[in-house]
Amino acid sequence: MMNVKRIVSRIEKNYILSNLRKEERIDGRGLWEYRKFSIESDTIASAEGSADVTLGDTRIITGLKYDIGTPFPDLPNEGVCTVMAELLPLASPLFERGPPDEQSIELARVVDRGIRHADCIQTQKLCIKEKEAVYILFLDMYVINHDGNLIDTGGVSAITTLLSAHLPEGIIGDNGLEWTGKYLTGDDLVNELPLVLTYGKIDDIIFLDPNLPEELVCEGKISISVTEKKITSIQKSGATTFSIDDIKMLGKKSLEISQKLRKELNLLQYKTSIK
Amino acid sequence: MMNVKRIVSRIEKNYILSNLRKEERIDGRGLWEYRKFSIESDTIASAEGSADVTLGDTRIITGLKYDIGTPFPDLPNEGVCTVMAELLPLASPLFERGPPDEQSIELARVVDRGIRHADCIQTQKLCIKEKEAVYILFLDMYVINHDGNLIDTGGVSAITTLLSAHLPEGIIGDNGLEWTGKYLTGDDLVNELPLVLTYGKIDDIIFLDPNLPEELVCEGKISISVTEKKITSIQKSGATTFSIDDIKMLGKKSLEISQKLRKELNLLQYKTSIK
Amino acid sequence: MMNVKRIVSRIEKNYILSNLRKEERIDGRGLWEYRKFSIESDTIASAEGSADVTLGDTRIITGLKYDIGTPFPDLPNEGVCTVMAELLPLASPLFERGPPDEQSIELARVVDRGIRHADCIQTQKLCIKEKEAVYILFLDMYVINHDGNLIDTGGVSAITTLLSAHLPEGIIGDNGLEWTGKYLTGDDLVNELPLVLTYGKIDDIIFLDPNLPEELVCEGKISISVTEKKITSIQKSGATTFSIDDIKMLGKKSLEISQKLRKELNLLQYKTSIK
Amino acid sequence: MPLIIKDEYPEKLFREDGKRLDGRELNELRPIKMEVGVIKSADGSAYLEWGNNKVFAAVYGPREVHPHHLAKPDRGILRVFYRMATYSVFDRKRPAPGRREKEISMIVSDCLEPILFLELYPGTSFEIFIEVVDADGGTRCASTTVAALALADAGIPMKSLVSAIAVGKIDGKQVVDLSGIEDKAGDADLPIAITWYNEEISLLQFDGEMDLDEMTKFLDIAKDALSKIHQMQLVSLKSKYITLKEGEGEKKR
Amino acid sequence: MPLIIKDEYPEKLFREDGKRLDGRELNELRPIKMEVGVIKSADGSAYLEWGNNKVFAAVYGPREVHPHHLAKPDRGILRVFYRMATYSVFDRKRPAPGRREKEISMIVSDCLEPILFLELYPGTSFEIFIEVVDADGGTRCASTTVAALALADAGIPMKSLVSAIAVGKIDGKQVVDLSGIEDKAGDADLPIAITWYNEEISLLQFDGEMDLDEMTKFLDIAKDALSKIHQMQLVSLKSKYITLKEGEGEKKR
Amino acid sequence: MPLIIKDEYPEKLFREDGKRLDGRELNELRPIKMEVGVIKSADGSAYLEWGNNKVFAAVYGPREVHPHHLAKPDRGILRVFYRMATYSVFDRKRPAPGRREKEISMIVSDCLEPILFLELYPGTSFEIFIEVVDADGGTRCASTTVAALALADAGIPMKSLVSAIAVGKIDGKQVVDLSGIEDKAGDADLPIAITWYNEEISLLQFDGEMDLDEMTKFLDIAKDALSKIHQMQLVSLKSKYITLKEGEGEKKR
Repeated sequence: MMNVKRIVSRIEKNYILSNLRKEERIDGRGLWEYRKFSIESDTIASAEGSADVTLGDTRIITGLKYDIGTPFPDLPNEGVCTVMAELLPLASPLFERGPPDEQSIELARVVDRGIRHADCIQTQKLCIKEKEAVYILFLDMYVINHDGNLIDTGGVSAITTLLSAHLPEGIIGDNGLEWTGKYLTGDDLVNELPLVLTYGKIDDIIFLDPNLPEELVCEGKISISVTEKKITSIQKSGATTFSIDDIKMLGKKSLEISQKLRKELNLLQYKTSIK
Repeated sequence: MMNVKRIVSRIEKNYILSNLRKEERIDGRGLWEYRKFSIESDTIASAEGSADVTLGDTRIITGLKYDIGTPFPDLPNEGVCTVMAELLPLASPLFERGPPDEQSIELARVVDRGIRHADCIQTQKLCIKEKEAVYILFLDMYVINHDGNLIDTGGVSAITTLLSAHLPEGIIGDNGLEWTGKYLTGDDLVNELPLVLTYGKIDDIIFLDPNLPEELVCEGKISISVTEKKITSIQKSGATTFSIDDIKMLGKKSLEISQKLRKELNLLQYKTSIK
Repeated sequence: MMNVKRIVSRIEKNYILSNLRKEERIDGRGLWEYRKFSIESDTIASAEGSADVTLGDTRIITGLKYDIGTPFPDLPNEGVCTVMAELLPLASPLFERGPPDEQSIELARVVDRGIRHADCIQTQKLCIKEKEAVYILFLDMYVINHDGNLIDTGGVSAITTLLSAHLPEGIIGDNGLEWTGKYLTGDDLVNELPLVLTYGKIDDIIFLDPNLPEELVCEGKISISVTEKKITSIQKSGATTFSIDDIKMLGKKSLEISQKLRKELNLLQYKTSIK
Repeated sequence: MPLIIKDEYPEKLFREDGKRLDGRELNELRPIKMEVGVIKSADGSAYLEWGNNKVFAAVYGPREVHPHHLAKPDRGILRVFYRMATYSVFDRKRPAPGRREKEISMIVSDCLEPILFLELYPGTSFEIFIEVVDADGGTRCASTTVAALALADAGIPMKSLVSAIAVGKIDGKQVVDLSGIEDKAGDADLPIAITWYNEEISLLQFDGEMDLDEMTKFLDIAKDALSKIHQMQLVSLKSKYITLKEGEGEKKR
Repeated sequence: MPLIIKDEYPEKLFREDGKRLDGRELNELRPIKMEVGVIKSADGSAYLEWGNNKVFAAVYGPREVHPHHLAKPDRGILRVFYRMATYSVFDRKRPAPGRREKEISMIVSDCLEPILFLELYPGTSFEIFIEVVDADGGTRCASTTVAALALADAGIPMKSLVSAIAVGKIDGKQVVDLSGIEDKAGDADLPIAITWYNEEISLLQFDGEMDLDEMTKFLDIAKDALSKIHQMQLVSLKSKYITLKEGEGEKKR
Repeated sequence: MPLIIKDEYPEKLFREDGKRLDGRELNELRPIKMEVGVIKSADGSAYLEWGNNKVFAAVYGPREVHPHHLAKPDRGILRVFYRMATYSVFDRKRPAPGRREKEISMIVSDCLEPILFLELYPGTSFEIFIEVVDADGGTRCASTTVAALALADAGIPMKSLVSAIAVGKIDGKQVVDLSGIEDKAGDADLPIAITWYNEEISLLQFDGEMDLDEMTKFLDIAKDALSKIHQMQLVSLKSKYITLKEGEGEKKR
């Protein structure tokens, strides 16, 4: 078993880097190639939607829960969706117990922004009664196995969970909230299918979907969320810099790669449509 | 003064154990004998019920407070009672400052379950108005001196506190909650008088009511709550095992010993009956 | 730059002390002399009142925020004002990150009591509707630079902030809370202008307004809040004692010195009177 | 709020045909699936589905103790961290670990420690992380059972496995393997674990009401069920090794 | 919620006969009971009933400092932890220590430190735990008084005892030893402590309104009352030793 | 509650005369004021007013790392603590640091680290404390800009300064330096920072919607604006030294 907590040696970094210079990865991939995604949806009986997604050996199980609350005054007919992530110490010796650290905050935030700014959720469908009652969704991601690139795994996991949603439909009747017996589903809620693509940078080499050994020697990363035709969110992280030309190139790459990935994953197959 | 934080030596363990093998205790008791209980009730003026209970040198002061809240939807006409325990660092160098540790959670939980599953409190008497207002009771135990067997001391302390209860009686009138000037008392509230009996185990020897030196060398404990004729709760703790025959024997012992103890303590004398 | 975290040497203490014995201070002041106050008010656009106050090099920026809440049952027509203080690690290597420590609690408490017991705020003006809605004020002090005597700086900062207040005026109409478009201001709210005076003690020498080097060698301090003619609050701190005659003398001094300071500061100039 | 729609307990916990609501006989277990080696970075790991319960366990150790002052000079320590995912229960659980999770962690730890030889590992710790991602009654028993598998997968010397199950009373009848609804609406609940090296009880709790005869019967039916669980544990450990032999280094998921 | 029934303060704090609501004269103390050695495992301990206040204090030390970085190379440190039981006040207090408890801990610590010879104990700590199980006004003074007894019971060298009391103003009159109701409904409150070795003030707080003449009178009546408290402390320490002589090793409760 | 009166966003973010609501042109910056050396006890400090933003930054270091285990044997570490005063925003912020503050701390840290020579300071730390006392959009950019000044004021060797700004899209038009209202009611927001030693991007975030052409234009207008900010930073550092030359040792406020 790999001891991921070791200090990554300069030799190892050089090994990874010299491969990258030849446009080769330590796991045999090309620079712009994803590891294999595999997806199962609606696996958690207690959740109102869920997904079990692996990318290579990275695995995230996400579940959807809800509460009913009053809407924000400035958005009186829109529900709310919050995203949380936990990097379980079960998953990796790199993760520690305790309150959410910077890495889990980043995972939750980047996935959240990828969803939010792509108009992924039709938040008006989450309104039960204007000014009075809306759904508050909780999209909670748990990292079960960590082999690098949590963000892209989390992004697919979040979208799949939303597609698999089945929320009991409520109305405000004379005696307050009543349940109709029907369901609000992914079919009703999901508008757009944003994907988030994360690139690592070592020295001056940039590449897609860093695995864990690569991540441990990366100087920086950049995550770009895209819909079919637009960039909707960017997050640069790590103590490195990117040239302006790099950024332009990555914007272009992201739109190209995501179009291919979108077809392969065919996420709409995970839509729940029970009513 | 005994430094309880010392590492208990093997010699000392052997001394306690060799005595136990002869069915003798270091304080002269037999295997199935309790230390002396002494009880004072309603000692805390600020509380709506209280008890100051010692078992040997172990001393717990428990107080009852209340709030008014809305009942749980599935139990619309029942009040609620929560139990908390604090192992004060005042009481022993073994207790540390900070949030409740495992030992205090265990004390609260075992005492709580002893009460809850014996139908000790008539929770329907704690209803002020169905679906709207019920009493929420807080039964808070503070350990003032620690000489072993907090659980049995806490159990007697909790029951005595409930018996000594005097809650202002509320009704829901036209202007909301009003106080009648009368009181709900232990007389109204208490149904059953469960007792909890705790046994220690060292090697293959089992004995009642471990004192602190015994507890420090114990490999495990088991607490059994009983009403007059039934077992209502069991909690095994510590990294040891009990044979199935041991368990059967302890069930029988607990019913026998508790019947005797119940007579001796005569807890009903602490019932408050002011109205 | 002075490394304030050094252990203050006996030599330095003796130097400060021998000066004090000659009624001289290391910064040239007399025993009963304040450093220079400078005050700016209403500097924070996001706050409903603010002050930026320096005393020597000690600087505190205070802001006022509000919320609307229900009043306490026993004071159905009075609003509430809470005071908080943060000793920012930005300001001094002596301040550490984390939850409020004893020193920040003390700063907040002494300033709060100075205001509260002098009837500084007309809390009945903070009532929107009896029993239903009152203003809850938050007066939050941030220490930006620390050169000793936070309390007196905080006291002037708190009063100035209250004088500069401009709270949107609310009324309870048929549809709940409505805003009139007018403002409640310092003109309406502030009744009295209490000042708090802090004295240090080294050996048997007592002196006003300790600066940081003096504070670091002080054995104790005493803070006295006064209105024009009365003492309204006292707080002794530190592991030292004061003679009864000292206390009487300091009471007298405080009334004298504060009268002079009150004229010099002319705090009423900071009153906001927009309506 | 969700309470409103779901927490209506059925009046009866048996169907007209005498079977339990999920179609089981009195002494019938829910479907169980066990798998070892599911978490790549752990020293040992296992996954368990038990009815609707879904539980992961990972073992790390022997390793350095953090914080250091918890280390014991004469033996290793065992630390169990039982956690539930927020979405594993009907009403979303708050993310921070609660009292209940701390309590169950302690219970599971007490129950696993007797099977280990901690005296062989002075100054170190074994840490077992348990994550319940879906809960439906009996999670402490499922957790104990899957944690024992993870320990075995880690190759840590053990006296034996330990197996756990909850028996209980519903509508007055004694049954094995309480489901979530049976646990909540039933009359009594008795989780129990057996360490097989001495066939003694290492976890025992009870809440409800029983006389001595009932207790005896509970212990009897529990022991039968626990034997079945034990067999499944042994098979799952074996079949993993078989798998490993067929395709060295491959791991199933 | 409980507020509704109890917190109606009386309009007057004096009865028609000129006495205070509890029947006391202006300068009369509430009933006081002191006992030392009540907590077996502590290095020193004491219990105080003062009106309806009931307060325990226990001293541990000199002992190792936790956490270590708080230790001082040239002297011992004193740490006071004042806590109130949840049920000690009218509205149940939240279990976690609040700001008020931290503040009073600091005040009591500042007030006790002058009587100790901390320079004799470099690198160590004395810890005083104070638990108020019933509160009725003046708990910081009661805590100071009982903590001094606990220190003496521990046999720790002290320059003298320290005694504390709250004087105040109710309905315009100056009185000693404010009760809870007098504290809340009164006009002014002045807790004060005297260290007897130098007869100086080691605790002083004031909230209310007073001119210089009133201050002088407050200090005078406080000093008289404090002398009485001091006598009681001395007697309680003596009578414990006497008890110990009569039945060596026995401890009363 | 305050939400009710203020959070009504305007329907349009441009005035009839084509200017922005605060009278600015598309590519016009808000008024900016920079000052260095404002916090006496810090190793370096700076203050920045940028529109209604008011931000202090202080640098401490190189100094010992607390807690020790964070220290790295082969290099220094940089720790940034970005905080907002409770009163700096419309709805009072809770006093404890929130997730957003931790997130921005990390972003600012990532953005400053490339300009430092941390490998020269093994085992030590640099700590940058940033306090936003008034906020009006773009605080992460303002914080980055002022923190760079504070580092320079501390005399710490740097490869270059770093400058930051937010560009964005409002009512469909690309503009520089979003104000608070433009940030909230606008369509897109792109905070960006440039390290001048290599003219590369060290902070980049985006939220909104853009195609590739729009991205190119955003990067262009940002670079122009960043050059202006950089000039101001250089002047403010110089003018401080000038001031220091005129009156050695004096510090302005």
